[in-house]
Amino acid sequence: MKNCLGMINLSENDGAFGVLCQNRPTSMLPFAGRYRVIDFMLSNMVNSGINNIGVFTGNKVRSVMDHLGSGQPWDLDRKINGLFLFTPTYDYTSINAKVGDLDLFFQNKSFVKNAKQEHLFFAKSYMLANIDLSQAYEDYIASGADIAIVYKKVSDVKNRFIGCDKINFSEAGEFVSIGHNLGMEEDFNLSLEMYFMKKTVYFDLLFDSVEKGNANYLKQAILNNLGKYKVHTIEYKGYVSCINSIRNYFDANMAILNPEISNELFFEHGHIFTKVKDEPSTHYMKNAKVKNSFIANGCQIDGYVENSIIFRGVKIEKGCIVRNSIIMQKTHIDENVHLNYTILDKRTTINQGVTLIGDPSLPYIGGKKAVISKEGNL
Amino acid sequence: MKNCLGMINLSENDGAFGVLCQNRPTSMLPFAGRYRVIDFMLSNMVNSGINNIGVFTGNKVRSVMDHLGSGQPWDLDRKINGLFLFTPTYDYTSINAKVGDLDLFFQNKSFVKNAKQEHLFFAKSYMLANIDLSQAYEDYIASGADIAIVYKKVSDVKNRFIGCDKINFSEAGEFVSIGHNLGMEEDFNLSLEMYFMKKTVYFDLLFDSVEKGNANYLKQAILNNLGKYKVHTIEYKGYVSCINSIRNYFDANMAILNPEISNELFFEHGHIFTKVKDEPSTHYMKNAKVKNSFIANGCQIDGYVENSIIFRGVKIEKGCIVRNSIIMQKTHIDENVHLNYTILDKRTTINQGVTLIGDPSLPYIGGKKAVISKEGNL
Amino acid sequence: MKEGKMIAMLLAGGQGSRLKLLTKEVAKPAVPFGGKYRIIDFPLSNCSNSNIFDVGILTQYKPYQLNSHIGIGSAWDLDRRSGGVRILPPYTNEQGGRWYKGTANAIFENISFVDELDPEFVLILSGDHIYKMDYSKMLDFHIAKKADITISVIQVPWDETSRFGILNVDEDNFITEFEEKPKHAKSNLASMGIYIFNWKLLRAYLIAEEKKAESAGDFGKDIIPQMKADGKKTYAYQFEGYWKDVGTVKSYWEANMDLLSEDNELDLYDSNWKIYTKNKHLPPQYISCGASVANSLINEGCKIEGNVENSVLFNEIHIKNTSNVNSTVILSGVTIEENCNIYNAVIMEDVVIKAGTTIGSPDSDVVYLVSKNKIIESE
Amino acid sequence: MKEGKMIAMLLAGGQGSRLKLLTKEVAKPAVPFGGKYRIIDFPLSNCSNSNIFDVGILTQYKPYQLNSHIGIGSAWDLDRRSGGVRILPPYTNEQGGRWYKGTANAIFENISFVDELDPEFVLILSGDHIYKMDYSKMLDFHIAKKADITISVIQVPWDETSRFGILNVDEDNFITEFEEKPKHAKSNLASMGIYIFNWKLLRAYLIAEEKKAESAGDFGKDIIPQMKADGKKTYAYQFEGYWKDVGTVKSYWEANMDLLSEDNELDLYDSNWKIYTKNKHLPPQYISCGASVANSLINEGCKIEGNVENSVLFNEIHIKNTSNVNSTVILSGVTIEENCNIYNAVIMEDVVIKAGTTIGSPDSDVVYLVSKNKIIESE
Repeated sequence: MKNCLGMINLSENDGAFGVLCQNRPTSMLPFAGRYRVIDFMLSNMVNSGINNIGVFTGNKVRSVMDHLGSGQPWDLDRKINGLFLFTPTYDYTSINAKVGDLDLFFQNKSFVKNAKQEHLFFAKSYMLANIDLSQAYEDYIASGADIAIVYKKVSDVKNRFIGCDKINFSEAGEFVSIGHNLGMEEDFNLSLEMYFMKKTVYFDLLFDSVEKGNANYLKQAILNNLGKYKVHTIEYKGYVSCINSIRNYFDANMAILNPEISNELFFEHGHIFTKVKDEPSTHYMKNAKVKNSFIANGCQIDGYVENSIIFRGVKIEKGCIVRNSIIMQKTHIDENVHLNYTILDKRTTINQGVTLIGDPSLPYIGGKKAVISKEGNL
Repeated sequence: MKNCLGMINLSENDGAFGVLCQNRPTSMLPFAGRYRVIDFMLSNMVNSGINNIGVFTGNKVRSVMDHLGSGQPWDLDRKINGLFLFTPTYDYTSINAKVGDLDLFFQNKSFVKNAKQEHLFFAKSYMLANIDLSQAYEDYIASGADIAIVYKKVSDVKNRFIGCDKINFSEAGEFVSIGHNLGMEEDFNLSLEMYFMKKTVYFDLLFDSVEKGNANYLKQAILNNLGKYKVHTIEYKGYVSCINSIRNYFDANMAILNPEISNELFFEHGHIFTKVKDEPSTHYMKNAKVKNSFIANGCQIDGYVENSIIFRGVKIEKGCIVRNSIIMQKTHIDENVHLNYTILDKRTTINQGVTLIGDPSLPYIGGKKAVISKEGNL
Repeated sequence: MKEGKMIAMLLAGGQGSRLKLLTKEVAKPAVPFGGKYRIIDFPLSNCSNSNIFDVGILTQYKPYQLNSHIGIGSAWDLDRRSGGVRILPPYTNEQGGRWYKGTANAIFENISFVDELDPEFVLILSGDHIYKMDYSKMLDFHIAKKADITISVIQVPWDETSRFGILNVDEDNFITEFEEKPKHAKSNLASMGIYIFNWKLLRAYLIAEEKKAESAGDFGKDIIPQMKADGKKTYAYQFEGYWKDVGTVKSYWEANMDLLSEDNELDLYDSNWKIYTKNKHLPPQYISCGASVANSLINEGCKIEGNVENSVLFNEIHIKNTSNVNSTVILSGVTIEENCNIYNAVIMEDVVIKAGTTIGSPDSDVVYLVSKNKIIESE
Repeated sequence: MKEGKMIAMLLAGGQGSRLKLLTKEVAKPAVPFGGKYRIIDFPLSNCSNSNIFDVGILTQYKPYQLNSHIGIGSAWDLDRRSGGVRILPPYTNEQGGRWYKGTANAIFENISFVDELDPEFVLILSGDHIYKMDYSKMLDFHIAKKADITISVIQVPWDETSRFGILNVDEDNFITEFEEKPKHAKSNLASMGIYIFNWKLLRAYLIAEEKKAESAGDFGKDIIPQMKADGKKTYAYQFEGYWKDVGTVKSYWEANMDLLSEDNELDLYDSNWKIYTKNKHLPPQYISCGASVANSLINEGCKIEGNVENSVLFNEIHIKNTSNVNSTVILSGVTIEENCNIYNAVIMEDVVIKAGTTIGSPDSDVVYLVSKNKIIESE
């Protein structure tokens, strides 16, 4: 896929995540004990042979730069090609509101123009999967289409994937439109918001939309020009989870306790790479009792842990009971704490004897660096 | 100097540079055939043993990120310490105008807080020198002062260094204040805007100023608190050039044609590092005649060149006369062109037979990627 | 010569044959240790943490795994534009091939490498020991004493002095005498094989030593005694802390078991002195509903369905239902099928233990080294 | 085995003794060329430009400069998290040290390196030639022909065929016959010493060859004739373009002079096929008021005050007032004092030519190799 340029747009709507996304975009949410959401799409690209990738950050730049750096964990710190970050530019002289991704793409058009690749692959980070993009790419190339959209048939999903894009086909099976899922249908075709596109088509769409002013988003531009281009659809049959609400984020984490799902997510089409933290082994101490949990390195566990996801460097002292929870990096849980349906962000401290209980529909959330003790929040 | 953190603030006033700074800050101005202005301060720091450096970018982020990347040319692409870029954050909810550097430092205070270094060194990029900072640092440490300011005695400089800071001493030789040079004096003490400071003092100044709201700039905060701290001054005796106007920029480039100055700037206290371009040898062709010029690699020269600075990958065809000019990277000068007192930005094309003549007080400037031909600007 | 600059030369060529099958395919410094490390990670991380960023690694015996482990040194932040980590194997010149004859000869053969880095001091390390040490403090000592050589020493139990090179020192830590494996030692300060030399001086001695036909080209046997004889100032730097030479299978097993005591001296959880190693990019470990794990170290990619106690498990190990693992070190990629009982073992990489296997017993202190084809009892 | 993946193994152990003093301190691949490169930069840059990112470099003779030049491979973008460039020197195992006996034996000794990278194809390169070549096109040819071996060939002048290994091919480029330095060649297609093998097949042949007591362990003498004898499909890939083996001082000088013709075939200014090399971080060159420079290549850090014509100058060269340099190659760090006249010379690194010296003459075509201590006339 060295003839394909990767484009990841991180300006996702993170309003639904409350304090978890106060200083980070959705793409930087910690996931599965040691990853960030974006690691999956970046690793998919790298594992499939895409080695020139532009990441278009939203406003929360600091968190993105800290994690991605020069791209070393993904082997993207290169002289030729590699990883390029594009931060928003602020222009107080323009009367047009800056909404959507098209403006950001337009501001940085020289990146695509100067790239040697002739095809583009666009993706968001919040559709989390371990997907073999090279197969999809071959399918797209073989189809001879101008644009290809990757989708997945989902069934029995009433009230899930709310707000996601859906792909509508005619009765003859031809692609008709992209709609908005309101959760009315049991089964539908979920757009993974991954598009392949010829570079020439991309520039046609981009310049046409900027001149006409009739689209803020790339997918809008595609829809406006459906008649002009040959659009191909590619079905993905693997596992995908969609991180667009706290509920979905919690469920997506818990899903990896299913060995079939974790096998697919972590091994199926190559490893998932992330920033290295150099944590030592996890130490299960004398009083440790752990059941059905996913535990990262560098932890020291002396309590009871069940159905939980424990990130790197967490300390759980004796007498603790941690169930159905997500405990992020470097959190310290002191003796005799009881947690159930709780999400604790990085570097949280829970002092002795505290009890925190949430509900699967909305877990209790402790913000980054919070200190919680029985006498109240210090 | 591993106990000293480097802080480079790039939010310099670049209004005086016109089209040269349309998309780049002062710190990214090309200099001396292959460098950018910032390369000097970064190399000074690295050569003196500072290996943890924060660069606070202004709004023109893209140009800074392209050049600095992960810091590889300065050996700053490290796991521990290294190079960190801080871009401005936009906060539409605050009623206070964001002016000066203090706000940027405050937004990113955790960088300094988490750093293991106990001392800070602040610098701007536009005071260009090859300076042994470790000697100044030792002087600062030995003095036991809270703050140390580096200055240089300049003489015979009426109407030069306009707008720069000057250091005023009492008759007893004690540091009194920092003022603004209007060019009235023949000799004065030029502040190089380089400060050493204890980390504890930095946080005192920062928090005090934010709470009182009485300073936008770090140097303002220092002045407001002069009574509270022991301030030491360190005299620098080497060569410095100050890049704060087109005139000064032009003169600073021309100054390197003096072998004494170029020896000091490029070799005195270590090499100056910059981004590598992998250009081949410069080819002087059959008709080449070159006098008193500084010429980078990768050029192909078949014309007459005198008193000029030629950047990497420039092509000068036969019949050309190039005098007293600065020709930046990848510019192509076609046959029979005549240039005098001209600055051509990167990737400019000058077509056959064009004549461009400026004046030493204000050279002719060709903007980036401009195409100039006899029939008018294409 | 750059003032105050110190580089490290790490001798990593030894086979370590008493480690038996553990060093059949790799040199001793490449032997895995402590759940995720290789032995050489300790001196390399010490260098990086001590702000020594130029490290020459002298290899000779089966260097392939070691090369592949070290790569360009990025794990230890030693991938530098200039300097950084550099593997130094033997090479040929016009006179033919020249294998390293001894520790000092290996440095002699790489004089041009050291000269290019142009240090004032050279730190000689071996890749065989487990310890955390701030070499910059040893250098401070060396400079303060105006020493020509400083040798790092550690107190060993008196009944073990006969296994070590023993140094007798005066109250100023000036070395008065060397004794190689003495029967009746006068001191219990053992040399740790860590030396700081002033490079100019060492350089001259290396060249002089090379000219002697009978020389073994060894620091301990040749260079240091000669310097001492010439009246050069030799000091002992007393190190305190955990230090272990994992010379045999049993001591290797013991050193791993040491890590399970909650306040062990090595303290791998100290974030101010991290031990770095090559990263494998594996997902977290999974402990199943039916598993029990206590007093053990476990690493990424493991899947534990059985019972694990007092054990050290490396990466990607699968312990199936109803199996018991006790007081055992398991290297990466091992599968232990159902219904096994394992006590006091060291199981080598990628071994599959068939269902129903029993190794060792809770009542014996024999340690078993388990490879793909055979099981060896410890000495 | 990863489908379609090709790695390169670059043989860089040769001394190149006909280059005399130029290879006294370095192996031939490390000899400087073309103003800023070393010979090995050409195959390494070709690899990087051909999207081959795994390169094993087999060293043996005086590898120090080569190691230091290659470093971690960042100049060629070959510093990769996994794979990338790896220097492969000889090593010892339980049976003792094993120097590389021949080209194929060197690959045999590193089978485990190749196995870990797990390629489908292996490209064998030598570090001795100056050329630009897209190896991925050769691989396309190899795959299209379903070949077992593909050998890259170039047309040489008919009167030089006796110096080369000549391949006779049919109209499909199938190789019908090999002739080593034939007196009366039937073809003028010379082997460039560049081979693509299917790794599985090559692996089997390397192991089989190693068992033969009489084998020289050489591709040209042993492996390829044996494969051919066994009926394996061997094809010739015809390369067109500049290709030069700089075997002698004179041909070295000529190859440098070739670069001065404005439309030379090597075209180092092509930004789509850059030749990368280690960067020195030097300032631009300075041409003084009194200097004249024509038809020459000059590099960073030079200071030219005299007259330079038809010459190739490396880095940091100082040509003083009133000196004339003509048709000369000057390596880095040389100073030519006042009043010298130099014709047809190759001046080695860091030489200082004293004021008033004359070397060569405009009327002779003898080439002089100038080192610190002596001047040698070319063959």
